[in-house]
Amino acid sequence: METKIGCYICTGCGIGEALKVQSLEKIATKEQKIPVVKNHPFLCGDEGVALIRKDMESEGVNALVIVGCSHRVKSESFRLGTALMDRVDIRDKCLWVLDVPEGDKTAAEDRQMMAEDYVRLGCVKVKKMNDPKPFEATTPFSKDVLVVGAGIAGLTAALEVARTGYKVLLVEKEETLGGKVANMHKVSPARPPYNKLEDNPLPKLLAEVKGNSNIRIMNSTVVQKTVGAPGLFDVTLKNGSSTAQERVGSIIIATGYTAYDPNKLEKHLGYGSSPDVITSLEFEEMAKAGKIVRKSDGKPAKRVAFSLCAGQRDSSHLSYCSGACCVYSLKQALYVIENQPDASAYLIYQEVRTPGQMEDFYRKVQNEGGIFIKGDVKQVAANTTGLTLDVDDKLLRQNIKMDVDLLVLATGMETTVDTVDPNSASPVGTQVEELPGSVLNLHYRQGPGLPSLNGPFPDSHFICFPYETRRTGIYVAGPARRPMGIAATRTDAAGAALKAIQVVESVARGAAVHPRAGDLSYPSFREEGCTQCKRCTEECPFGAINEDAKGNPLFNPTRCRRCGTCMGACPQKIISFANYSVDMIGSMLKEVEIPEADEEKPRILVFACENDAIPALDMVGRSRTNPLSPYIRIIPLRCMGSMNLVWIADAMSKGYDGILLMGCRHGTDYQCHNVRGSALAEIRLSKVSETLTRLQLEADRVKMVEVNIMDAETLPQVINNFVAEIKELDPNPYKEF
Amino acid sequence: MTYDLTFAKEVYKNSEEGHWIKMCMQCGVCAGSCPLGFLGAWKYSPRQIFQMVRAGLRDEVLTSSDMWMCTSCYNCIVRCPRNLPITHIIHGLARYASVQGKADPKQPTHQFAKDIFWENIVATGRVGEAALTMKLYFKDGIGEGIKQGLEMKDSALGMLKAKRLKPLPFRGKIKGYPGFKAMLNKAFELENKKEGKA
Amino acid sequence: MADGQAAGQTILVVGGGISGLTTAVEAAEVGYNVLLVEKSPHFGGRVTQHNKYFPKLCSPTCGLEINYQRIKNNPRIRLMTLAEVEEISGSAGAYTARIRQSPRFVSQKCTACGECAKACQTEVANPYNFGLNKVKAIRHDHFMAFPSHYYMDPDFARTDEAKKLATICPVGAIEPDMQAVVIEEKVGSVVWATGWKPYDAEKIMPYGFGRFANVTTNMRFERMADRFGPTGGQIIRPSDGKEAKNIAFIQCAGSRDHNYLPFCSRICCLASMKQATYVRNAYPDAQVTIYYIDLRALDRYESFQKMVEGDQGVRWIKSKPARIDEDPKTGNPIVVGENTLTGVRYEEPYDLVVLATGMEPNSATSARVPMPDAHYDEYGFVVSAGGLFASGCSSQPNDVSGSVQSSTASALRAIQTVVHAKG
Amino acid sequence: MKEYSFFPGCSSEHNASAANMETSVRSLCKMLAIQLNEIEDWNCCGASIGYAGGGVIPRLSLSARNFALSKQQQGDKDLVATCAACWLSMRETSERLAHEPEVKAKVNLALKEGGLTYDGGIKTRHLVEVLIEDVGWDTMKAKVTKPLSGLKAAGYVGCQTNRPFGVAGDSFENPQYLDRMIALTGATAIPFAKKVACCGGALMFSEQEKSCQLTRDIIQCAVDGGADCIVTPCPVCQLNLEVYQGKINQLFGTSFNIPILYYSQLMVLSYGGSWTDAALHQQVVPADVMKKFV
Repeated sequence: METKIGCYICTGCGIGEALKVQSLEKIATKEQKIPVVKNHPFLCGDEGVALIRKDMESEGVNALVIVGCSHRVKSESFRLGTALMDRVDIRDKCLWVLDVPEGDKTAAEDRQMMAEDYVRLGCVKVKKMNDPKPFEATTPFSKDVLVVGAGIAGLTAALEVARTGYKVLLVEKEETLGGKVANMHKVSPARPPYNKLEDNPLPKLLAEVKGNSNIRIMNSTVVQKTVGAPGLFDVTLKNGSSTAQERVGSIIIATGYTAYDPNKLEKHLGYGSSPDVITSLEFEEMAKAGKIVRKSDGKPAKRVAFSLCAGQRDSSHLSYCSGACCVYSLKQALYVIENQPDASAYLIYQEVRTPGQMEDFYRKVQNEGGIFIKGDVKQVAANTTGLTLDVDDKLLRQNIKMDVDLLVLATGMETTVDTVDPNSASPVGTQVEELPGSVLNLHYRQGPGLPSLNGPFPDSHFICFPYETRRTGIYVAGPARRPMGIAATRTDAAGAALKAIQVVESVARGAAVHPRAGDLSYPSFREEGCTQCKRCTEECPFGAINEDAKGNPLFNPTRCRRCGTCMGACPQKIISFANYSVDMIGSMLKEVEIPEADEEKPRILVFACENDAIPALDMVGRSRTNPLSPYIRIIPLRCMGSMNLVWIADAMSKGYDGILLMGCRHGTDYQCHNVRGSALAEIRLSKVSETLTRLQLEADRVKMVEVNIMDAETLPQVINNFVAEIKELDPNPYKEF
Repeated sequence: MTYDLTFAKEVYKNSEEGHWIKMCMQCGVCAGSCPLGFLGAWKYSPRQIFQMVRAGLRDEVLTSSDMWMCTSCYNCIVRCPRNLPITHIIHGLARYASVQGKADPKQPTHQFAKDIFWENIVATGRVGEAALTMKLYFKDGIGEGIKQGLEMKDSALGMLKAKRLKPLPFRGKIKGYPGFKAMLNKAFELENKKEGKA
Repeated sequence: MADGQAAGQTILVVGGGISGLTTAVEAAEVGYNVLLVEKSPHFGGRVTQHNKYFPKLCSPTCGLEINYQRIKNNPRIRLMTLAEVEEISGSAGAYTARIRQSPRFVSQKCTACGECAKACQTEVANPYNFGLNKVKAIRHDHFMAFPSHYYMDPDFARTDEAKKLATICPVGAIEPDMQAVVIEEKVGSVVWATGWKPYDAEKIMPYGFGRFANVTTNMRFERMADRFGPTGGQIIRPSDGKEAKNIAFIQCAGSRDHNYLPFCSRICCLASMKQATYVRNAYPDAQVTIYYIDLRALDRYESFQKMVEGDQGVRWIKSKPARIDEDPKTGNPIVVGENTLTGVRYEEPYDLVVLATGMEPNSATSARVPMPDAHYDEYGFVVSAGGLFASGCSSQPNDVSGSVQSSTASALRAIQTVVHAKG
Repeated sequence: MKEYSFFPGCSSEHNASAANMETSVRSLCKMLAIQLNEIEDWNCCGASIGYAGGGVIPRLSLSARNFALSKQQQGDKDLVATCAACWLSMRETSERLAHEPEVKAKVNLALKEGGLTYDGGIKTRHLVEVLIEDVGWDTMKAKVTKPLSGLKAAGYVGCQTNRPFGVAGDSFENPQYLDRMIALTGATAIPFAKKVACCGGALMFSEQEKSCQLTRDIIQCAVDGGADCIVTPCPVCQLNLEVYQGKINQLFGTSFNIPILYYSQLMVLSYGGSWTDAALHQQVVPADVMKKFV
């Protein structure tokens, strides 16, 4: 279908007074050849919107250039059922950021020029847009969910998915289901009153899982390898010698944790030297078996000491805290002392960590007579009457001995997920048929495991979007994701279940998931142009691109998050989206009018990340306090990762005097919505100086800065300083050509 | 020494409000609230005493004079985040130390509160302040008494002049004294049972 | 499976903070219709008053912006501000909710051009900044406010000035006689995400908040640290505006205390560590002291604690201070207590004392669930039952990550209720 | 005329340390139409240090006996005390008897030996509570005929009238009622940081120097605040602050000579009462500053 573009210019909010609207219209009609061009004093109002709708119905207008305010406001008014639309912001980022004193002709002229350029950019952008068609696979999508691991996390996740009406394939490497919780006697309280031990939830859960027709259980089975993408995962499952292939839509990893190896602990804690020094899990098994005894001689253990943080919060072991051990040990202390006046439990702690209502549980254990000692176990000696501990009581400020029957070490949790450090260059996928120790053995170009953030945990934005991994359609639940106790794990499993369902539904619609949820566009490339340089396959933050036999990129659109990093990476400029391409941005920047050198009106191109930098610029407009230079021209990018170096060259040869790139913070505490985008842009940019010297231009003409969404106050200074630096240089000689 | 719960259990059972001690979370509010603490009056703060009870440091606790430093200001009670009736616990421990014969009989507050003040009540049914003062002065013998008396003579004279001190320390018993005494005897009989005193 | 949903399959989400936003977005992106109801004029809730998140020290606005974009692109989400749920009748799968929307006095026409605020003469104490500064009576709370439409306080709306402002609005968006509307909605399930409020520090009498000018609270401090906050990001003494360089943070101010909130509020330790970094970044020569009972930087947050512990300018004293006095000459708060690791009693003067006040669930007081059979624990946190699911800080004290975790779970359970209602 | 059963306590006896409180309270009550019927043959309450000799049951029996007598003689009338320690012991006793059946049983076993029994039911109140709750602020204010204009007083609440029970639900850390009482007489209550600080209480006898340090700080704070006098509801505080001023001056080289008065003395004067009605002749530190108000 022919696209017919309509350009609608709002003259409200002072635009009409400040700008020559006719000349804006002239640019649209004469220069940009837009067939329908109109203005309205209140475009976002009912009447203004009706005007546009009427043209769409009667005039066949199906693509829109809306000239007025920022796309971040009034979006509900301009939800007009076409994806071919650009909101050209001449209010927030032009009128509101420029200082035009009454009667200052030059300033007014500069403002007019900026608005006109933005109209040009908008028109070109829409001309270069195609309506994205949802991705359809050649083979059928699956909406089934694979759950790996049938402990409390996996069983809960499976049941939650099944209850929502989806089919589940539940895979457990052991013969019996239940994982660690199967060996638990009682569990700590998850609901009021928070001072009572609760029965092990596993039996009930197991019965429900086994009774649910949506769930298919495969025990003694491991995932041998995982090929494909969300909606299209082909998973090879290995049961003994036999293997089977299954197609699933998404995957929940619920493989739990491994307890830190107590043999690695310092000798003074006595593990291994006496059978009466045991770990929390070993103690739990005793309690489950109903006989809490000294392993040395089988005598009942009535005096039990618990050493918390054993090998945790300790740089030589686990640097982190496992979060759940305090409450877990409190629970075990109750096994010993509840209603047993002649028994004693000592909890030797660094900090008592009983958050929220668990404080009630702490009080409960004290009320039952549990003794809390802030300090460390310094020495453990075994003797005929049991163990004698040397404890330095930091509150008594004395070293005191302690005779007990058992010492229980609360060792920490380590994730079972094979993760790779995101800051290490993306490893090449090994792509072996079988990879013991790898939960999924992903046949991904970037390797079989999941990238971690910092520390061993497989997540990406763990504050705001804790479930997001960097492998689309694969979610991690429970202590495999982050150390947590049973109650938190069950909640976590339900959350992961939602994400697993959400992704298969989105894929079926051809839509992207977080952060560009709903985006129908996806990358495609022109094979003839490809030099097999592999940059796209290496740089994709989400490992979405594999390679075919020839080394050409093999796109997996349902893995793609639409950040455009591949497009930015490609030196051949052959990767593009229906509505976002190297050509589009290239054409836009070429459309800007570059004044002659002698006019002394430099032009600075600003590439701004639309996630943080653009909102920050809107805030500059809203605050109306510190104005920006009228010489800048802002082009929003999906993500700095999509920045292609060719634009730098194009802009320089076009005659821009400088280029400022505004991306998100990168590094460990990155804020890039696509994790690696801004980091990769910086790396690419480090090579730009060659380009510039080739053009015989100063390297200082191009600069990248980190912009936080709340930097509105400092941003003008950053921009204006750069403009000032550029003014120090001679005008770009290429203006002449 | 070795951690031992025997003493803690003894205190929980026998000392007034002693069972509350197990609920202390060692935050230190009581210590910071105690007026005499800042004057170096005691070695161990209430919090420390509680931790010592739980550790089983029986002699250190019972022979400590710290419990006798309580002015009964009740700051600790109203501020304790765990609702421990700290003032009463400390009073209870002091009393328990006295009953167990561990408290130094010459500890000034111990001596005054028990041998002078309380005995004064028991003797007549009411406190005769003059008698109280005399006894207080002469508790360490005639010489010390006269010295003390002289030191305080101005105030004493002031009180006499203001008619707020009896010229003669002797006062009669309350009318119903026999019944009063009988009541106390019975009360002690019941009390001693609880405190496990021989 | 989400197609052709009847109104009865709508999920009602009560509270538009980080928890409610998360539930709404996650459910809608599966394909379900959501009605998101917020009682204040803007979405974002408590986190919008925060300067930074721990442990990444990044701005809450960043994550909120993503969620706002997801909402703007998703026609399945219906938004209501200034709206409160008055009554919920019926049963799981077939509830009827009566919702009262108070007048905003500024209509959807508002383009946030700001002309009205420019003209407005009346200023009021700014509740968004806990009254630490004044704002125009017609306003939006901050530059990132969503929706960006302005609003007026009811008592101002009645004034003649409000009527005059109505005449100057270029698009005629100001409507001083706007009335409240009450609507009834059929919904399948309800997610309760009404969040928390800072515990009233004046109730903690020994610490003298309200009596002593230089004793403040962690939330007020958070506003103070915000570059767009009442002090423009300057960390200063309320009494005299002098730079506050010697600052004490008192943990468990109100939490873990039978006299106030018996539970642990979970976030305060990390919040104070975070705020310690504000101080140390603002003044390299600043001295921070943190008084605590137990440091509760759970699981992976441990590394954040280690990071702050690495700063020589931060002092840690294991002690719950007994009280705060004020030096009448300097206005310095004097913190009094016992260092439990040394047994030494201290009386230490500071420029400023920040009380790490805890979180009180709104569901304990102002935001009770208007359902006959709603369950609460003894502290007023909501207990999920039937078709009602408690999210984030309505269910337990939570940090942002934990709130998102529980809110995503609630989204699923709300969907399940709807699915089963459909049969 | 409102009638109450009355427990004066040992310090309020004739020729005892709080005789001046007793006299002024009697005058005040007459002026406010309050009749206090003293319990016949009452015994000591045990005060705050009764624990050492008394333990639980003997100590509580002391107040229980007074309750029993009050019940016999006055029926269900509220039992009023003017002394902080007396009020505290009685209040504690009645609460423990009410909430601890075992204690109540034992106490009654003891009472039986004295031919008495107590089954609870008597409300124990501080006179200040009676003034605030039964008489009321307005009536108290209305009675003022000779306002104590220009008098600057430091309202010293102290401990036991304030903690752990507190008067009329006022706050522990910053109670207001005493300042209000001072204000209603026409005097000015100065801001007083040591309002609820401890004077050492009964430890003045056994730990004199330490207690004197506490009282020194309290008096110093009042003097620094420009107070003409310190006003208190508590006989122990009054005694410790007044009688030991000489000792304090001698210990710390101060030269304090500030009158320590009872709220009742101020009120009586402001109601037009005489010097002796207010028992101002019974001060150890002469209250000359009050002369201009008679």
